[in-house]
Formats: sequence, structure tokens, C-alpha cells
Amino acid sequence: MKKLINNPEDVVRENLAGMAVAHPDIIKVHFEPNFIYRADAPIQDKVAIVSGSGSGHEPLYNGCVGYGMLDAACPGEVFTAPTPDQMLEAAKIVNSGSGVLYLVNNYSGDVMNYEMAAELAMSEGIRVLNIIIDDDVAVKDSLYTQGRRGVGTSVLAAKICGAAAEAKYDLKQIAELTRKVNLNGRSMGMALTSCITPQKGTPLFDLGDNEIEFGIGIHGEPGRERLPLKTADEITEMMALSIIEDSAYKRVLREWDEDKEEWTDIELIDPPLASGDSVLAFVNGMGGTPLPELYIVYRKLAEICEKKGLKIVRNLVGSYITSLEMQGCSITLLKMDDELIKLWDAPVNTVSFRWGM
Amino acid sequence: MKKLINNPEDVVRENLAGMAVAHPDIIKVHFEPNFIYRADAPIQDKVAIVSGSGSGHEPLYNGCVGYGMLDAACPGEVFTAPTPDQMLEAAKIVNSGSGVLYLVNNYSGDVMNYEMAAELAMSEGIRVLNIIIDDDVAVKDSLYTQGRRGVGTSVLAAKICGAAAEAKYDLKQIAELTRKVNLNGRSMGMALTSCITPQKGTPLFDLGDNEIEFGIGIHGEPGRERLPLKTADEITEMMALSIIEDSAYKRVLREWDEDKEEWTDIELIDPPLASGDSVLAFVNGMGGTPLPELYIVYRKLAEICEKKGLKIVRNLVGSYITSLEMQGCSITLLKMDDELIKLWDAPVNTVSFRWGM
Amino acid sequence: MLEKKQIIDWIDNFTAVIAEKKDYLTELDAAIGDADHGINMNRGFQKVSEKLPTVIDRDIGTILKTVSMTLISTVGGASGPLYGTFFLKASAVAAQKEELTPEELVQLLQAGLEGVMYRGKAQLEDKTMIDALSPAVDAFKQSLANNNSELEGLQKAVDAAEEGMKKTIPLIARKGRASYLGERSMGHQDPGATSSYLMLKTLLESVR
Amino acid sequence: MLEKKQIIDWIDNFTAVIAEKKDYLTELDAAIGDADHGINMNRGFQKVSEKLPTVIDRDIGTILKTVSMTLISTVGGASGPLYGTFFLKASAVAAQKEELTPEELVQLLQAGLEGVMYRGKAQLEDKTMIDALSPAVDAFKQSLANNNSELEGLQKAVDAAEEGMKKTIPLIARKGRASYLGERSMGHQDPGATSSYLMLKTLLESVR
Ligand SMILES: Nc1ncnc2c1ncn2[C@@H]1O[C@H](COP(=O)(O)OP(=O)(O)O)[C@@H](O)[C@H]1O
Ligand SMILES: Nc1ncnc2c1ncn2[C@@H]1O[C@H](COP(=O)(O)OP(=O)(O)O)[C@@H](O)[C@H]1O
Ligand SMILES: [Mg+2]
Ligand SMILES: [Mg+2]
Ligand SMILES: [Mg+2]
Ligand SMILES: [Mg+2]
Repeated sequence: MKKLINNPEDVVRENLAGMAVAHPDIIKVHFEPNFIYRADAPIQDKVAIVSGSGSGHEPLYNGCVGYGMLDAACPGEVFTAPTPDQMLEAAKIVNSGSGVLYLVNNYSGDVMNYEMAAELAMSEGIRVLNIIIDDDVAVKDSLYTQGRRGVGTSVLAAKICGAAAEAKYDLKQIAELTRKVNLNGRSMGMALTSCITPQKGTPLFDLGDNEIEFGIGIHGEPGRERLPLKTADEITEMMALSIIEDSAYKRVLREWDEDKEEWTDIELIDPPLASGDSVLAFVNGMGGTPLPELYIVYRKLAEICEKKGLKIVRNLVGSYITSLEMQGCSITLLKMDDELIKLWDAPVNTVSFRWGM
Repeated sequence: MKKLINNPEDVVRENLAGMAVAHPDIIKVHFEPNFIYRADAPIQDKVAIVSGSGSGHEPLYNGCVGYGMLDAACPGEVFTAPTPDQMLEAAKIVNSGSGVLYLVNNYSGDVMNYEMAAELAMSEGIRVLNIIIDDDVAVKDSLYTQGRRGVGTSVLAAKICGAAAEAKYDLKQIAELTRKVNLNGRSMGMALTSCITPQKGTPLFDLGDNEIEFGIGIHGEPGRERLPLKTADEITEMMALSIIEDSAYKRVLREWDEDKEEWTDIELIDPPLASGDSVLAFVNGMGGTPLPELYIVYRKLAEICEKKGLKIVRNLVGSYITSLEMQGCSITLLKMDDELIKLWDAPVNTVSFRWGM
Repeated sequence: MLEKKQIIDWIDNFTAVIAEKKDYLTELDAAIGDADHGINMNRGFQKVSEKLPTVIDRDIGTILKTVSMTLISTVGGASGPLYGTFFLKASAVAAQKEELTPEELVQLLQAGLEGVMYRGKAQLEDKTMIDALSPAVDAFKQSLANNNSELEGLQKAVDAAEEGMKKTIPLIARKGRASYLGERSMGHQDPGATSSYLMLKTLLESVR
Repeated sequence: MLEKKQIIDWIDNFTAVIAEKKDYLTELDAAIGDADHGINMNRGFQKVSEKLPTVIDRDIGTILKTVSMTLISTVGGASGPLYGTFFLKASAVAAQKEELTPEELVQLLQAGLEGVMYRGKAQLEDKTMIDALSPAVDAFKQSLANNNSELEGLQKAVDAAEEGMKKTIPLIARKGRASYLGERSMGHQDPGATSSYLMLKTLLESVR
């Protein structure tokens, strides 16, 4: 294993220490439990948004903390969901009294840890809602699996809901907005290579020189299927079509019912994309893929969207949700309306996102 | 070779095509000859700044075109200096009559192609000055080598000189400012892995599992020496000390003498860093290195700077100058004064850099 | 009768077993998950072994609750809340107790199992730790109902857990990370079921 | 006497040689440069072979200037301006000409060499293409001064270029990318010297 690290055990902590000295104008870092929070937290009269998942996906949520986006991010160990005490302590610091939204990716580990965190926070008198992102169309059915994973849409949700919080949406409104973003977002990913976690020290899976993994998550897990290597245009087309032609997807997600005061299963269905829709197109690199390759993919994606009658009104191209040094990419299409466009365009100032200020 | 590409020959063109559809608000792309230029060029009464080197270093100059930075970028083939017709045509489009500064990295290919471009542009009546960046302390002497390579400082120069151009510095003033930035900037890089160019299809060099290349450039060339793998802290210390302890460096660079109307050798010496200096600290990833590793390096660099009495007044952490999917990093320290800080902080709006607007 | 000392031995011994089997559990997780189960469990139990000495004078409930809290705040992933909840629910059964009757031990394991099922929403044959824990609790209960000794009951529980663990091999996962693999999850033993089997086996060995 | 037809053959044949030796030249560049010399040269000469048919009816000067302009605008890197300048300066000597005397051929090569030296500022033994070109021009000149035939002179030039190319192997590079390697550049043959030797060898073969 060749990495620019000291001890594998110290990677997460030293990364946070580096961020703390590099960006004191935007963020502060709390250690044990680990979390990053806005330097100016808590913000009076504003709902706080807290997210975070395993480390190894940087810049992801760490890069999203700041004005107009997240109030705190809780990084777990590499590829391991964070622990409830991280989210609890983060909530205590960033909550201004307007409540906290936990933005959770639909992995069993994340869901369970955030549920426990919510229970703990509520027991300390903090109002919390957990909203789940599950946008990965590589997972076909929700009945016989953990359900779709949360991938690309979560970053877009963080931006949009963060802007809504600045605009003083209340907790219920932001929860509703997050659901809307989730139901309108779809992603698909693929890998050309595996990656090496500092702790394990060897590749998570072996891929032949002429093979790709199609339908991967972002944790170095193997994907839906292994395919022979194809051209960028062919791969882009396969990914784009899995998203565009994805039919209505029904799933049951567990949310906290504030009236009944218990976890309740709610059924949600997301409508398929249709010709005439406006979309935000997000081409994400898995870490080790050079930027030009992402633009080559974006170029083809734009062509396909045009052919399918989808109007790309906003875009994002870059490595925002990575799997360490994995090579590969994912595509996310988020159906946009005027509200979402306005919130997307709103000013933001984080390590990864900065515009309008 | 596993890459998200179609034909190796089409990588540069398709990357540009992707950038053109993704960022029409910021840039326009010209094909044959290839260059990217500001969507609103030419800007009246403003000196135009043109740069660009081989492709494979993205986002580099492609990402630096826009308000407050470059007017045009000329990407060559992968790891190959661009051709004079690219810089000539770019100059014609972005020149508003206030002249053009060619920002050139000190590689024999770049220097010669830009000299030819300048000759051609001047023969067409465009006022041009070529200023060379040579900041790589891995190259020790200038007498028996091509001289120091241009690496990290070139991006910082593009930002600072771009801001000066917006502030209506004239061509001679910007040339002088560029020299100042160059003389105050120093870089050092290392690689954990090699990289694969699309055209060659195999790694440019082989590195053992426990070896690193120390003192590399950014073209996948082997470095100054091959060393056993070390910890991030040890590597950071070696890089930082080569920069901080670098003594005064004397070299002869060829610039155009507007009075004599000929290329003239000028001798330049950069003063070493000293305790009490203010610096901009730039930790750059080579492409395949995960962001946390760069923060681990930054963390140690900040510690060393403090110990050495250097005050980090600004910083930049990320993969801005890459060698495709190479793993590794470089450090640049640029000595700052009030003028440079003001120009660094000035608003900018490019694909890679956006703040203040 | 199970004494507090044996509970402490169990936790200590399991900490050692996890440390020893760390790479094995991680390899199992590499095949159908994300290659961290052994690392996660080991991080948690190493911390448990630091915390345990501070509470050995307290009752079994407090001891198990300390194990639970430590796991919850250090393991993360799926196994953190699951094993954390297992020990949390178990600790409630052992509150204030210095020793456990066989029936109480069954109740304790049963409560832990139910906690895991509530938190994780998994069913039998979803290819999770439930496949080891659930048959083990049933077998233990059955054995006691047949008037066997505690040791005999525990032996049956361990046998059932081992069988359940092995039965996960041909299953298609329906919960957790492995479920994303669909049919490709077939042919691999579930890491969580394996660590659960090891936990019960260590309990038996610590009691014997 | 060298006829236009032979000049055209030279360019055509060199295009074929470069295509054939592309990987070899690139491998040489991988050792002490950035692994693109063969790719660069081939990109340029492929374009030359597209352009050439449009000017074969013109004089040698125009033909060589077309080669030059095409190389300048397609090769890039160090070799683009260098070979581009070589042919540019050479074309000036052949302006308006339909054939070249042996003396004119020497002048032409000499002019090309001087162009390369002006543009690249390299000296003999800097481990560049100069190490092949410079001794070749000297040997050619000397041979003609000794009243040898053009063919004999060219043969001497090629021999000298080959020797110069091989002599680059032990040298420490002082110009171009290879110079960054310092002592590590020793033991490798310079790619540009190699392509220059091939260029002269192809000239000889096209004339013979
Ligand atoms: N919903 C669930 N219910 C019960 N057990 C589960 C559930 N999800 C995962 N598991 C168990 O957790 C194990 C994986 O644990 P671990 O690798 O530590 O966490 P993660 O999957 O987050 O990386 C699986 O092998 C499985 O036995
Ligand atoms: N300053 C120079 N003068 C003469 N020849 C040079 C000079 N710099 C480089 N070369 C020649 O160019 C060759 C490399 O060409 P190429 O690989 O195409 O360009 P680059 O070095 O830009 O990748 C070297 O082998 C050397 O012979
Ligand atoms: Mg995990
Ligand atoms: Mg090159
Ligand atoms: Mg796991
Ligand atoms: Mg080269």
C-alpha cells in the first residue's frame, strides 16, 4: 500500500486536523467525537443540517460545511458509518433551537447510527428529523435488498436544503424539500479499478485489465455486474439510460413521526424522468479519474439528454464523492423546478462549493 | 490501460468539447487550433494573459480561464507543449490592443513554442511579452540543466497577474509582477506511482511497492532520486525543507527586449525564504491522491512553517496541477507581500477558482 | 448459574478472539461488503477492554451497558448499532444482578436478539447475524425446556449458531451492504453471522 | 545533384520510418523524458503526408517550408519547434530551386542545424539531436572538401550521425527534459539524436 499517510489509524484525525488549520475562516473541528462544524455556528433562527458518512469519500460532506450548506459533517472511519455520539454532539453545537435535520444516506449502517443519534438527541430535548437519500438506480428492487443507496443526490440535497435553511424554511419544510430532492434525483456509478483502504492495505476487489464494475456504490463494494471494458461513450450511454429509463421506484423508508413519537414506515414513490423535464446533470469522479475523462463523459451525457428531450439547466462536473483513489465515475440527474434552481443558485461558501459571495 | 476515453487521439478534443458545453457562461472553446478563452473576450483596455502547456495536468490552465485570471489557455497534446499557432490565434482573439502576456513554464518545449508564437504575433502587430516561470527547487543548478521547471507557482501567478490585469496594470507592469511572483515562489514534488498517457498506454516508469520518486516534474518524468517509501510527515518535511532551505538561485532566462527588438538573456536571482516571511502555502495533488492525504501533508507543512518562522497568510489545498492519475503531491511556498495578498484575494470566476463574486 | 466473573471472562475472551480473527472477518466482508467488519469489531472491543476495568466492581447490567455504550460510540457501520443494541437490551435484563440463572441468560440473549431485529429490520435468511443468533436462542430455550443443563443448552446454542452461520453461504443477502450484490452474494459466508457465532462460542468456552 | 523528386521521396520515406519506429522512439523517451517523442514525430509527419501532395509541383523551398509549417503546428513539445526550425531554415536555402548541388545540400543541412542551435540553445554533448546533426554536417562538409562524391559525403554524414547518436548514451543530459535527471540520464540513448540520425539515414537511402 502506497499512501501519503502516517499511521492508518490516524488518517481521519489528521485529515481533520489539516482541514482545521487550512480553513479556520469557514469551519471548526471537534475531536472525540469527530465532527466539522460551521465556524459561526449556531445560526440563530435557522434549522441546522447535519450529515456525514464514512470517510474515504472526500471532499463530500467535509467540503460542504459552511454558509448555505451544512452546519456540521460527521466523518466516520474509512467506509464506516459514523457513530451516534458524533451526530449527537454535532447537533448540540449547531442547534439554535430551530431543530436539526439529519441528512442520511440509505446504508444500513448510516440509517441505524442516525436513528440512534436522533433518539439520543430527542432525549436531550433537541428536535430532530432524519431524512433518507436513496437514489442509486443500480439497486433495482427495494423489497429484497437494503434498498437504493444514497449517492450523488445527497450532495445536491445538501446544497439545496442548505440554501433553504438560510432562507428560513422551517424544519418540516426542509424535511419535505429533502424528500422532494431525493425523489427527483437518480444516480448510477461504475468503476475501472478498485481502491485500497488504509486499514486493509490491499485492494477491496480485483478487476481484470479489461473489466469494469458497473452499478457500484461508493464504498469499494463490488457492483451490480462485471462487464468488459468499453469506451467512455458506451459507458456513459449505459449509465445515462439506466437513469433516464428507470421506471417509478417504490420504497418504504423509516422516519420519525413527531405526533406518534415513534419510528414509522412511510412509502414513497419517485416518478420517472420524462421528455421536457429540466435537470441538473452531475458527473462525479470516483477519485482517481482525471478531470478530462469526466468532461468526456459530460459531453456524451449532454448529447444523450438532448436526444431524450431533457434540458440540462445546471451542471456539476468534478470529484465530489469519491472512493479514495478508485478510478470511475457516476452520473446523477436531478429533475429541477424553479424552487430547486433558485436554491441551487443561492450563495454558498464551503471548502468545496463557493459562489455568489 | 483503463481509462474513460474513446480514442486516445480524441482525448484533448473531447475534453474541450465537454468543457464547452458545461461552462458556456465562463468560457468558449476554439478548435484547430485548440484553445479556451473567456466568453467575454476581448476585454477593453485590459492586458490579456495567455498560458497553457501540455494536457494531462487538468484542471490547470483550462480551469483558470475567466474573470480575474487567464484570458486564454492553450492545451497541447498530453504532456506535450502546445504549438505556436494555438498561442497566436488565442492572442488574436483576446488581445484588446493592450498587449498580451504569455505565461510560460520553463520546459524546453514550452519555451521554444512560445518564443515562436511571440515572433508570429509580433509580426502581426500584436504586442507580446513572454515571462517564464521556473520554480522547481528539485532542479539544483541552472548551468548544466534546462533550469528549474515551472510547476506550482504558475497557477498562483495566473491568479495574481490576472487580478492585476483586471486592475489595469499595463503590460510592462504585469511582466514585472510576474517576474516578482516567479522569484518569490518555490516548489517541490514527489510521486508514489507513475501514470499512463492515453497514447502510450503503459506506465511511464515503474516504481516498486516500497519506492517513491522524489523531485519529480509534472510530466510523468522520473524524479531527482528514487527513495524508499516514507511516512507522510517525513515526506512533507523533506519537501518543505528543500524549499525553505533553498539558497539564492541564479539563472539566465530569455525574454524579448522591446527596445532592441530581439531575444535577450537576462539574469535573475531569487532571494531565499527567511524567518518572519509571510507565505502562501499550496499543497497540490498529482491527480490520484485522495484529498485527505493532502490535508495530512498540509497539517505537517503548517507545523514546519510555524517552527521556521514562516507565517502562512493564505493557502490552497487540492489537485490543481496533475499528472493524469499519478499519486503524489507537491508543495509550493510563495512569499507574499501586501500587493500579492490583495491581488490573490481579488474576485475571480473560472472553472477552478471562484470567489468574491 | 453464571457468575459475574464469567461474564467478564466472556467479554475479555471475545476481545481476544476478535483481535485474532480480525483479518478473517475482514476478508469475509471484502467478498460481499466493504472489507471492514473485523476492523470495526476490533476497534470496538479494544476500547471495551480499556473501559472494562473501570466497572468490574459493578453489577452485570452495568458491565454489559458499558460494553454497549463503548461499541455504539466506537464501532460505527452496521455492526456498531447492532452489537451495541444487542448488549444494551441484554444489560437491561441483567440490571442490578451479580449472577444469572440459565433462564435469565436465555432471556438476556433473547432480548439482545430482539434489539438487533428491531434496529436492523432483518429477518431470518436475510443473510445477517440474525441467522446465527436466532436459531441459537431457540435451541438454548428448547434445551432448557427439555431440562438440560445450562452447559448443554449453551452447547446446543453454539451448534445452532454454527449451523446458521454456515447456512448463510448459499443465501442471497437481503439486508446490509451484501444485498446490493444480489445473486453475486451467493457462495459467501456472512461476516456478521460469523462474528455472532464466535461470540456465542466464546461465551460457552468462558462458562465451561 | 539532388532532384526535387528525391527530396519528396526523403520526406515520404522518413514519414514511413517514423511510423515504424514510433514505439521505439517513445520507449527511448520514456527512459529519460516523458514518453512521447515517437508519438510527437509521428503526429507531425502523418500530417505532413496529408499536406505534401498539395505542393509537390512547387519548388523545393516551398515543399520544405510546408514540411516546416506542418511540423510547427502539429508536433508541439521540444521536437516541434526544433524540427520545424530545421526545415524552415533549410527551406530558405532551397527557395525557388528544383534541384540542389552537393554544396547546396550541405548548406541546407548546415542552415537547419544552426536554426536548431539558435532555437534550442544546446551545444554539442548536451545529449540532444545536435549530437547527431552537428558531426554529420561537419563530416559531409569535410568529405566534399576532399573531393568525394555526394553519395560518399552523405554516407560519411550518416556514419557520423550514428556515432554521435551512440555517443549520447554515456552523456549526462544538459538540455531538454532529460537534463532534470542529472546522472540518472546516463546510459540511455537520446531520442531526438536517434530521430535525427534516422532522418539523415533516410536521406541517404532516398538519394541512393
Ligand atoms: N439490517 C441488518 N440487520 C442485521 N444485521 C445486519 C444488518 N445490516 C448488516 N448486518 C450485519 O452487519 C454485518 C456487516 O457489518 P460491518 O461490516 O461491520 O458493517 P458495514 O456493513 O456498515 O460495513 C453483515 O455481515 C451483517 O451480518
Ligand atoms: N534545447 C534543445 N536543443 C536541442 N534539442 C533538444 C532540446 N531540448 C530537447 N531536445 C531534443 O528533443 C528531444 C525530445 O523531444 P520530444 O520528446 O518530442 O519533446 P519533449 O521533450 O517536449 O517531450 C530530446 O531527445 C532532445 O534530442
Ligand atoms: Mg463499513
Ligand atoms: Mg513531451
Ligand atoms: Mg463492512
Ligand atoms: Mg518527450
